Amino acid sequence: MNLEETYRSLGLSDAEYARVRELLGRTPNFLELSLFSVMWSEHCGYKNSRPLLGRFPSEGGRVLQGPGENAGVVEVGEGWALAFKVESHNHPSAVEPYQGAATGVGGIIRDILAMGARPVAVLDSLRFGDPADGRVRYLFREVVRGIGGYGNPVGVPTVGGEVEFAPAYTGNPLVNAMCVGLLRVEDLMRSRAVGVGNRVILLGARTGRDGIHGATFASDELSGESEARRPNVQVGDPFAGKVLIEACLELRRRDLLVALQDLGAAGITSSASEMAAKGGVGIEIETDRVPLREGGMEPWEVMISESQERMLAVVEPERVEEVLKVAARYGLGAAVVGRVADHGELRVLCGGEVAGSVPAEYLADAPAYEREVVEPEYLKEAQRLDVEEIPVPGDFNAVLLRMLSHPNLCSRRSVWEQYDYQVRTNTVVGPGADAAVMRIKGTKLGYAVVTDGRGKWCYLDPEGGGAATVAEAYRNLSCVGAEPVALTNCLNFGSPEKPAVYYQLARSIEGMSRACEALGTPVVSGNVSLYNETSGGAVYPTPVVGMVGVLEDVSCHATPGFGREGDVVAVVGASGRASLAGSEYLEIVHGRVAGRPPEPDLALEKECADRVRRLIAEGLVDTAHDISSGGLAVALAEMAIAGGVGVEVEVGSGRRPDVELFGEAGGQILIAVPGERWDEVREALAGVPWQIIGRTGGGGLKIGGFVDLKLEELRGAYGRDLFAEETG
Amino acid sequence: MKIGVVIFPGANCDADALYAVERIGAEPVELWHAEPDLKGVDAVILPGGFSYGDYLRPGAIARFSKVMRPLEEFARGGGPTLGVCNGFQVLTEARLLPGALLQNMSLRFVCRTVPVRVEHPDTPWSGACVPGEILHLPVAHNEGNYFAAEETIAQLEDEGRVIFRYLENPNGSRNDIAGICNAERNVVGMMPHPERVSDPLLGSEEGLKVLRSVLEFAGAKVH
Amino acid sequence: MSETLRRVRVLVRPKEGILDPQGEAVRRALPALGFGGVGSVHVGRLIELEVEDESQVEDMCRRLLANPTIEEYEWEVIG
Amino acid sequence: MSETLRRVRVLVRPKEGILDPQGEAVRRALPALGFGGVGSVHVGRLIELEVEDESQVEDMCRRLLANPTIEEYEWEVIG
Ligand SMILES: Nc1ncnc2c1ncn2[C@@H]1O[C@H](COP(=O)(O)OP(=O)(O)O)[C@@H](O)[C@H]1O
Ligand SMILES: [Mg+2]
Repeated sequence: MNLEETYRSLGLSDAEYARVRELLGRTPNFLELSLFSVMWSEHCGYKNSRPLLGRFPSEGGRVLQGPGENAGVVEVGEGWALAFKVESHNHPSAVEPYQGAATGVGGIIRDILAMGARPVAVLDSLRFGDPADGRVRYLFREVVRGIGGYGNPVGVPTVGGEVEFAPAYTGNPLVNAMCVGLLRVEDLMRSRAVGVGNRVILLGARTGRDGIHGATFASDELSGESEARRPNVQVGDPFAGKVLIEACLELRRRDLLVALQDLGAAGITSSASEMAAKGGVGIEIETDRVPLREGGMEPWEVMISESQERMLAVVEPERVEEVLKVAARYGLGAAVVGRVADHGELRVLCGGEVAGSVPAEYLADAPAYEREVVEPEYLKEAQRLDVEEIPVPGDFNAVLLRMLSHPNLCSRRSVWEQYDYQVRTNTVVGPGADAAVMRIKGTKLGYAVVTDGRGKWCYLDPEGGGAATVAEAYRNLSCVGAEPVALTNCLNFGSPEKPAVYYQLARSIEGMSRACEALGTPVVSGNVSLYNETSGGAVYPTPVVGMVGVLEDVSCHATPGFGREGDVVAVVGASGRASLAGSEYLEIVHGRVAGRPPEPDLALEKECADRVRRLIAEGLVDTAHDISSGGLAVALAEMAIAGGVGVEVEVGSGRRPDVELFGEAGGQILIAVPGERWDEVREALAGVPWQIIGRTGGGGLKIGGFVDLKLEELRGAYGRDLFAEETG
Repeated sequence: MKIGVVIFPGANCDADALYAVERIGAEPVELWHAEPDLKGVDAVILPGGFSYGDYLRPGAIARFSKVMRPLEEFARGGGPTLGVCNGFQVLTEARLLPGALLQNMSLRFVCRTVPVRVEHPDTPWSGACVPGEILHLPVAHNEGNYFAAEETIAQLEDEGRVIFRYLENPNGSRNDIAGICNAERNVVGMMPHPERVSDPLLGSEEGLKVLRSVLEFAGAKVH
Repeated sequence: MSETLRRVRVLVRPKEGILDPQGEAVRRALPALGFGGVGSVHVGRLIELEVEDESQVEDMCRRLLANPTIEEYEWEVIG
Repeated sequence: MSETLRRVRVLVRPKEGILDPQGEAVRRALPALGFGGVGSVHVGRLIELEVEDESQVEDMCRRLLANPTIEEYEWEVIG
């Protein structure tokens, strides 16, 4: 292979190769070329998204660490802080779903660990094609098994997430995992390498040939060729991951580390060059000191291997022995593989010879591409919806049951029961509620976490959908009584080289950013996954938001289930905005994905959510649930099923009953309040729109003259096992 | 009273067990797997988790840990010993309890709170309960399906050694067995996690009854 | 040293009469994939290792690699 | 009918170069149990089944019994 074929096969463009030559002032050797190819891949280099990401607001009173580190960090109070980030493992999961999902969880956990935090919660945000398809069912089943298969042994509870199905994800599922870590503010670690002469220690598993060029792979469209790349597949070792967590936390506790960094995509290359670039120093790696799993590995393979369960630490020379001792006690591999140098280069040594050397900052500074943002053709057409053409159903009972049993609306219990959501005994509200609520032992403090994504809405209106995604996360946290603080995000999109996709990306970021500003929740970390395409086209543009909120007194929280008979049931938020555009009802019952979903009224949204949150924090409200996918009727059914108490409500705006029952708008929250507390609640709601719609009680769900169903009927439809083999 | 909690590599409910021990007012003592020393504890808990990743078979490797030698002595000498989940699996692998825990019938990991009936309060780990009392305890396991030969099951039943029984069997275990004891009744293994229901904030503290039993047991022995 | 190592293959399977949910699941999955005429299916473990001293293998199997309560094993030197 | 059934043994193991966490964990545990002199250890699956038509087995392995992405397999008729 000549040089030209070589850099192309490594995924570098002609222009990028020219840039490498220009930066170095010489021709790179194969090893150096490999370093550039992995670091300048979309996955590591954010070539197409970097200029857009700058739009996100990233500052706020509680932010201790914004984007640019392994995870964002916010302050909770009493000296506690939370580190969190979401990351995608879409491509690996499409090829090998169990291991792809498992290693996705492992990878994000180590990002949190790198901040000096103990990983305390995992959430998973998943998208698949139509579950009627056998291959989709296989992917779904194995991804869920993989998430549990890693998260359960490693002892981090999986407390939340989402699953949605749409044909747009058929060949390219989305597997995003979020991890939250808890730490003392003073224990915050960063990944800056400093101190010339300090040692670089590789902790954890031995290095093998797995995942060679995984970063490049993640930056490609999925094709038949992906199959041929299978040797890339990495296998997770949760046992090694668990040991790594405990050992790193002990090293942190004993203050033995100068800096810590996980090894993710592009392995040692990425970690070492980022650590060096951040510290303005150089790092030398001696590949023959790296413990290997298989013989005959070339230096370039050692440098870019993506073997799992490894971390890189910078340690002062006089502490090295102590670090090795701690590692040994845990049975954890540890080897001094290099040192911090003053030359500013990532230098690879093998057999005492320099095998390659390039300035670390060049590696960390991939070229960035900005493109024109042009509204795509499809949008106008997709947004067209003449509601008059949609027939009003006759039997609303049947419609509601059909919706409740639809894979997109039915209970997720069959998924989350496969996850250990309780280990570490801090889960106050587990999966199944609007957000998970966790406590911080030894304090009254708590925090809540949620992930949300609205791919369909972002497809129909990228900017409005982006804003709605952030607003929904904000609302979900408010519904459990948490004050939303900050968010992380994973931008799952198709190929940015396609103008329609680039438009979706740019406008979604704009919408999300506007919502972040209006709601006061900065973006502190995130991840971008592009090229989510198959021959069938791109996935829905799916920005996934992971938001974190704080509860001053965790015992004052709310859950969705109706807990008592006779409670006043009220809707807080603007009425009359619900629409069939982009609704689940329109798709499930009428088979259409169309219309322009209502744009969130962010100021009102915030006001309403904040009021409800305060009512919960004051102990006046303990039952709340937002009206989301499926509209009012589905939300009420969920509250009745969750609490085992029925409800009777009236609707009477005079609008079409299907719009009233199943229309979606966002911005509305259902609360249930004991009669004797209602006056106090009403006073506290002064100034925001609200409306009493009925009372809890009875053995089922009654909505005006339209719906009359028993709890058993609701449960029967809603409680389906998503993994049961379909018959017919 | 000092209660030791064994920390195997890969255990993940060790901190929860230590916390629950604190909640009942006993002194928690960490017992590191690589040290053959029980540090003078009065009772031992083998906590849940995935010791050695559950590789090969759950508990298969852990039972050879250095700490197991003194622990086996302690257990054979009548010391109150409780294995929860993976701890139960370790105890069966170590032959301190009969039978084995097979993969769940559903072939799925299951995390769920289930009603469990306390069949016999005459062990150090059930004495604070009344016979027939129903506790709501979470299970979280992939291999909790209790199995033993017919004769062994019959013997366990005859000798009143089925201590905890599921009212809603989550894993297919024989005779709905959730927990058993040895012939001397001092060693108990159970799949449900009493240490997880240890605080009203988490929904209930019913599980502490199981652990408090050992305090009563020790008290009773002193008198 | 590798000359002195012998390769050993250990097969571990559920004992006769022991529930084998994995085997059962495979048996049930096969017809849906178009594979008819399948009788019993059993799933066990395969362990391949290199040992210096093959006289240790029997003991390893009994103590670690198989659980005699539920499993039976056989082993052979394969190289 | 059972006369027409053939017994087949399938061995499934992690592909060369693919991490084998189980094998690795066993390898590391053995010395502490008093078993020295052990080289590599690999853990895989053993599947034994009865089939009417052995020409289906290859396909069964590829589609269900093994995960060809990360595993290799071999099979033989044993009875
Ligand atoms: N969509 C996004 N929003 C905000 N920050 C982002 C986003 N995508 C990536 N980042 C930030 O860019 C940095 C590099 O991300 P990534 O390569 O995923 O990190 P790591 O290598 O630690 O996994 C991180 O600090 C991450 O938080
Ligand atoms: Mg990182």
